[in-house]
Amino acid sequence: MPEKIIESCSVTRLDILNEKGEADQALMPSLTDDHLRELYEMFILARTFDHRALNLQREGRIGTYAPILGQEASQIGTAYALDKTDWIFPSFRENGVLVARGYPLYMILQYWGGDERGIKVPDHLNIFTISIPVGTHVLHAVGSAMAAKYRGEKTVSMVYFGDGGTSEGDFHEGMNFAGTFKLPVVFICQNNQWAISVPRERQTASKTLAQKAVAYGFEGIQVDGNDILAVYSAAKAAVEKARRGEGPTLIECFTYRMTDHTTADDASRYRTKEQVAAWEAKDPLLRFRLFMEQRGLLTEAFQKEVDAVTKQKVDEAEKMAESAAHADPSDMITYTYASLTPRQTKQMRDF
Amino acid sequence: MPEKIIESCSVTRLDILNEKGEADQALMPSLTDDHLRELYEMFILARTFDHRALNLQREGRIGTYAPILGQEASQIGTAYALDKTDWIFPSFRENGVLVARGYPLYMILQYWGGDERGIKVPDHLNIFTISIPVGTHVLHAVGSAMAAKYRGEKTVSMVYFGDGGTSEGDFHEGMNFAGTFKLPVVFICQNNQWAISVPRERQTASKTLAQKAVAYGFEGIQVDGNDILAVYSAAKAAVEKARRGEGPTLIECFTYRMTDHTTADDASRYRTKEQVAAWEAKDPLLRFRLFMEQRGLLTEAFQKEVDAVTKQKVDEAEKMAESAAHADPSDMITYTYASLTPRQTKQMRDF
Amino acid sequence: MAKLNMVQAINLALKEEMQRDKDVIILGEDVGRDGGVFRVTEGLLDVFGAERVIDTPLAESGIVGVSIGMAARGLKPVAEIQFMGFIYPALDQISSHAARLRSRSRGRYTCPLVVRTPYGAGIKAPEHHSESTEALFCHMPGIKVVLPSTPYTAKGLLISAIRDPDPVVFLESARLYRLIKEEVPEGEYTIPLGKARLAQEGKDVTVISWGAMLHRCLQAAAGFSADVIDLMTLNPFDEETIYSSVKKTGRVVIVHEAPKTCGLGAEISASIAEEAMLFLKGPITRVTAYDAVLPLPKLEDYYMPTVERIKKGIEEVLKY
Amino acid sequence: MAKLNMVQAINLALKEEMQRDKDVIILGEDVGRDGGVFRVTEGLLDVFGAERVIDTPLAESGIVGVSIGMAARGLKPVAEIQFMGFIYPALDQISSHAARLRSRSRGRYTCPLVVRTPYGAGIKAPEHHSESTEALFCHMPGIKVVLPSTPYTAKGLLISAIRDPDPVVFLESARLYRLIKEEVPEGEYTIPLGKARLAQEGKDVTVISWGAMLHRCLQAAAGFSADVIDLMTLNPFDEETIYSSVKKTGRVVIVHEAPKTCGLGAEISASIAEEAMLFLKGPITRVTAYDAVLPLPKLEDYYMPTVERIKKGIEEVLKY
Ligand SMILES: Cc1ncc(C[n+]2csc(CCOP(=O)(O)OP(=O)(O)O)c2C)c(N)n1
Ligand SMILES: Cc1ncc(C[n+]2csc(CCOP(=O)(O)OP(=O)(O)O)c2C)c(N)n1
Ligand SMILES: [Mg+2]
Ligand SMILES: [Mg+2]
Repeated sequence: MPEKIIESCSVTRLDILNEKGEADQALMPSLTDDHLRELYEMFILARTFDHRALNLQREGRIGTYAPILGQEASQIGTAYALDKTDWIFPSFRENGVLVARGYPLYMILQYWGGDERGIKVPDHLNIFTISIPVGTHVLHAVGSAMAAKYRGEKTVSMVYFGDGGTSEGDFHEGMNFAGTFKLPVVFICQNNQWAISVPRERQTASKTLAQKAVAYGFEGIQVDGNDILAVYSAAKAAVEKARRGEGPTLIECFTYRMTDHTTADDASRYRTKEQVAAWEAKDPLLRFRLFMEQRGLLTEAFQKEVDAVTKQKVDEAEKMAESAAHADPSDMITYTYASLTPRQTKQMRDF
Repeated sequence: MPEKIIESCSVTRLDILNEKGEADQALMPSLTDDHLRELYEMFILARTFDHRALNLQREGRIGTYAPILGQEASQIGTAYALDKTDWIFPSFRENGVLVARGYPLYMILQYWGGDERGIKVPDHLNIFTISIPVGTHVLHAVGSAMAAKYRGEKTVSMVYFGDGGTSEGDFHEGMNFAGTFKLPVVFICQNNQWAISVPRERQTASKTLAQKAVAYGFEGIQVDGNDILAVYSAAKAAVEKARRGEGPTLIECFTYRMTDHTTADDASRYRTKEQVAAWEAKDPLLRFRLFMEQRGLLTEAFQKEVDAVTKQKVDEAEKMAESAAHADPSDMITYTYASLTPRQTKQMRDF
Repeated sequence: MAKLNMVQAINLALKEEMQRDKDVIILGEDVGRDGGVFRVTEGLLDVFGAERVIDTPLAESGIVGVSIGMAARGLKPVAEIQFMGFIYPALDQISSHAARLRSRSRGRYTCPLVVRTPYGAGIKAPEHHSESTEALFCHMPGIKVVLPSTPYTAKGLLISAIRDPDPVVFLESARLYRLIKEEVPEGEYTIPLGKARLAQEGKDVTVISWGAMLHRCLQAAAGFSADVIDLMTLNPFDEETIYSSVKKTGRVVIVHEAPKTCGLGAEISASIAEEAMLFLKGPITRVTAYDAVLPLPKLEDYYMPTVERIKKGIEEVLKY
Repeated sequence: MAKLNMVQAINLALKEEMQRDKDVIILGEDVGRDGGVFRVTEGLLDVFGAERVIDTPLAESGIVGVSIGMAARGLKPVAEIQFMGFIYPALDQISSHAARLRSRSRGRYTCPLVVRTPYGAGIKAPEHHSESTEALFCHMPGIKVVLPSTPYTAKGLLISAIRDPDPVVFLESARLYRLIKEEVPEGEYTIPLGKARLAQEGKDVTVISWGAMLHRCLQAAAGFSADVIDLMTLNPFDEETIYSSVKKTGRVVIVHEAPKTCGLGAEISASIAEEAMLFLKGPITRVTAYDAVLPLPKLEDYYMPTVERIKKGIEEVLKY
């Protein structure tokens, strides 16, 4: 009866595209040229929209905004692995995901402009409301997966959170429910190395975030989050596994928040220019662009077309958001319950 | 850049004493005969006291009670590894720990009899109040370790919880703080296979509970919780490691709750006689007794003496608990704050 | 018609609703094989299977959080929190999400969720097993709070709560669970949320209470000509019934077992002062627990309002 | 003497207390290098080091839970919760442990802890960044609740809170953080907990408020002869000051930015009705937010009491 090893586990890391845009052919996911072009379009749209939103915030035309610069590959690559019938549970920094799923852009601006109508998710989109309290929505995704399993639906729930989010109790409880009930849910942790000013190493002592899945008896994997092919590939495998009824997966997208936490933040207070510069060299767009060029997909005509379509979409979104009629003040009471309480009815007289 | 392994981990299990009472000499902890006799006395006292408390509950002389039958080795073995200056954070099922630390027995009865004075922990004991909400006190132990570290004290904090407790968010947050700040804390998970009616396999999908430490970047180990030598040995190593400033350890004591969850429970509703019988054969006392006999320590005279002293202690505890004057009703208001609020002062007039 | 206690009445409501609607799902700690620590869900696992009566890991935020996810996807989860003292880890999910989902999404997502939990003192239980913090949930717009005081109303209210399109915190008096039996019909009947019940009619004083305390109020009011109002729904509460009684009696005693300060009694008193002050003959009186932490069993009888204290409260307002 | 805004005044209080007492420790999300998202702890890391100004993992229950452990061991932690909307995961630790440690242990263990958090609307922030749920904490015996409305009082109250032997929830109006400057002396001064302040004196009406709303009350009351009471400590609140003002004026308006139902205004109103009803000339009026979920910025100005609404409230009670 000596000391003996009763369980071993390991964490894998997936890289496909290097910084020169060269893909490891053995690991290449099955994506057609059309798919790749579509991914590229989404990428450009996400980045352009993000840039515009930042500008609108600076001009005081929307409120506090959480940019996604640098995380587009993690967001688009994962979202692209889903079917339309699958469910997405975003946090506050998922505009790339929303863009990839065709969320009306003007509504995103409306939301960040402080208008709930922007997050009245259109009926045809299986996207949950944006969750601001970190970690909490992990449980909603898990509950959604429980509902899917109960109904015998083959839909998968995908939930997005950050490195900081893994510290919250709700992350833990959600992961544990998912493992225990072997649920069709995919956990996407965008490890962008920072939770506002707290660096990844001070958030937790585990070497990777992927290994947190060990605690719940299912697989965790790390991918280069700036490599859209690796991200897509890992997500696709996890989604298919979930759909086959083989349970959850945690995917750690190893990436970087290239700019401030939000427009209310000043990242230069707590991190070095050198770190930012090092990660700028790993910009997921640079790499994807090189790959597309090498593959002969990024013709000048295509780029022009993409730029034009993107600009039009973003311009239109801005216009629509700004021309929306002001919300009715009574709306803030109307939607509390299915119908007004007597007290609310009285209070409504103020409007 | 292929798929590569970036982290591996393993979980060890420690056994020293087999069911025949034979110890693996290579792993034998350094305990003198006097130590072993002391451990044996504690064991008998803990079991006898537990039995008495159950009887008192059945007679309606104390309230709901949570028995420890079967878990004595896990409790005494761990507590015995601590210095008097170390800190203990018990849950509701730690009477073995309290007994081992010399907590006045009559006060334990007083507490379970529904009187707060029983948990006014004597000043010389570094034992925190009993925590009923599962998992919550994990954080208090971690905070205590933060205080110790800040003050440069060499004290260790040890916290006790069950298999069910590992599902709570507070367990997660506490483990994560402990790892992140590399704190002198030892986490004792008594995996007694049941959280009321929920079996260990439905609590979490991880193969062991020990491996949950992987999520936090520190060591987790499983020990045979019915083997007092293995338990002591693992705890001692963890305590020394913590004292050296090398951070926390999670110890999973693999044991069994041999009787009902509490006196309000009926375990026959949800588990089989066969399972209980199989574990009865692994009773930690049987094994320890065989070991003591084989070592020539369990003479008839010694056993008699232990029995007599134990009976006297438990009788006395019962007598003292029952003869205590009724608490002053106003006590329930007095201790809310350091001093009464004006409103409380008025309310005190009722007494 | 069978005479049932509250445990049986609630069990019956759950069973009938689950039979009627396969979207109704139960989840919580020990609700399955064990039938719940108070046996409220006893037998349901055998009838409906482990897919509809789900023993969860030990995690309250988890239980409510996944229930919200299920509810948003159209199921009607009935989550059990083992004791009200353990609901607080789930408070963030209740107030930040369950309460707000409809409003946040302007109606796209809703949360038809019931969170059941036993509340209240008087059962000689360990610490945290006797909480009565209903007022916290009444301060959460988007949440309804229901608290029955009899087996019959418990069944009808629970059915309404399950069918309600919004989240309901449903509080069950552990003390009453097996204390009273009354005739409870099988089959569907509902009691509307938001309506109070006149448990006794009179003309000199209005006594307002709910749950376990309602019965003490009835005992205390026995010798008086009193309206005794069983509030039943605590949020939104039935202002109309209260004001019309107060306008008749001019005197009010409000009774609850939660501490006085910021208890629901405060809101009721303040509302009366706003809407019916000119009808009042004297001060509104609250008979409540003390502003102190609920004590362990040895002292709990001193903590809660007694029949004596309630009687004294009634006598005092009758002086005016 | 320097004119400081509230951020600076609170920063100064923290700094001075940390200098005076090495048991005072700060912990929270982003309180260190970043100096807090509102910069309240700016510079403290440099002065006191990372052992006393601790950036924690992102876990609110964790922050408060470990603070309780530290406090029980004799430290005086000042925990920051980044916004009041994120305090709910810590509510279990606050109510089940911080509030009860002294009582549970009959005085062996205590919890000299301060939990600071910015509260309140009017800063055009995303969802959950504008909460005002002070009433929840006022219903927890064992917890004190403090809420300053000016830089000067903020400093003195925070020092008192840190020195208080019991747990204090210290709420700071995000809206006021940089809005007002006033003279704030360096060096030690304290403002006792449990005492209110007459921010304006008058004779016809008593206006009671706290925090950001206090300033709107002052604006609204400008044309009237009104006592304007700045409550400062919300639990236990200063009944004496309130009753003696009410006995003088006979008219009361209570103003808060939390929803009406079960807000602290209810408790104050009910207490007045109990203790001073016979002095009242007319109904007590509450001017509050609506019973609805706090809206996103576009509508938040409609949600909170405006100067206009407060004025109307005053005019109404003056009719009696
Ligand atoms: C429960 C909770 N606590 C605090 C905050 C304030 N806050 C917003 S984002 C953030 C950091 C999040 O870090 P991470 O999870 O890594 O996500 P990222 O912002 O990097 O995308 C914090 C502390 C919050 N939104 N929710
Ligand atoms: C937060 C919380 N939820 C629920 C309970 C009710 N309860 C008491 S003990 C228990 C099971 C605990 O199981 P485990 O952690 O394995 O400890 P054990 O009882 O086996 O020692 C439950 C659900 C509680 N005390 N605290
Ligand atoms: Mg991050
Ligand atoms: Mg257990």
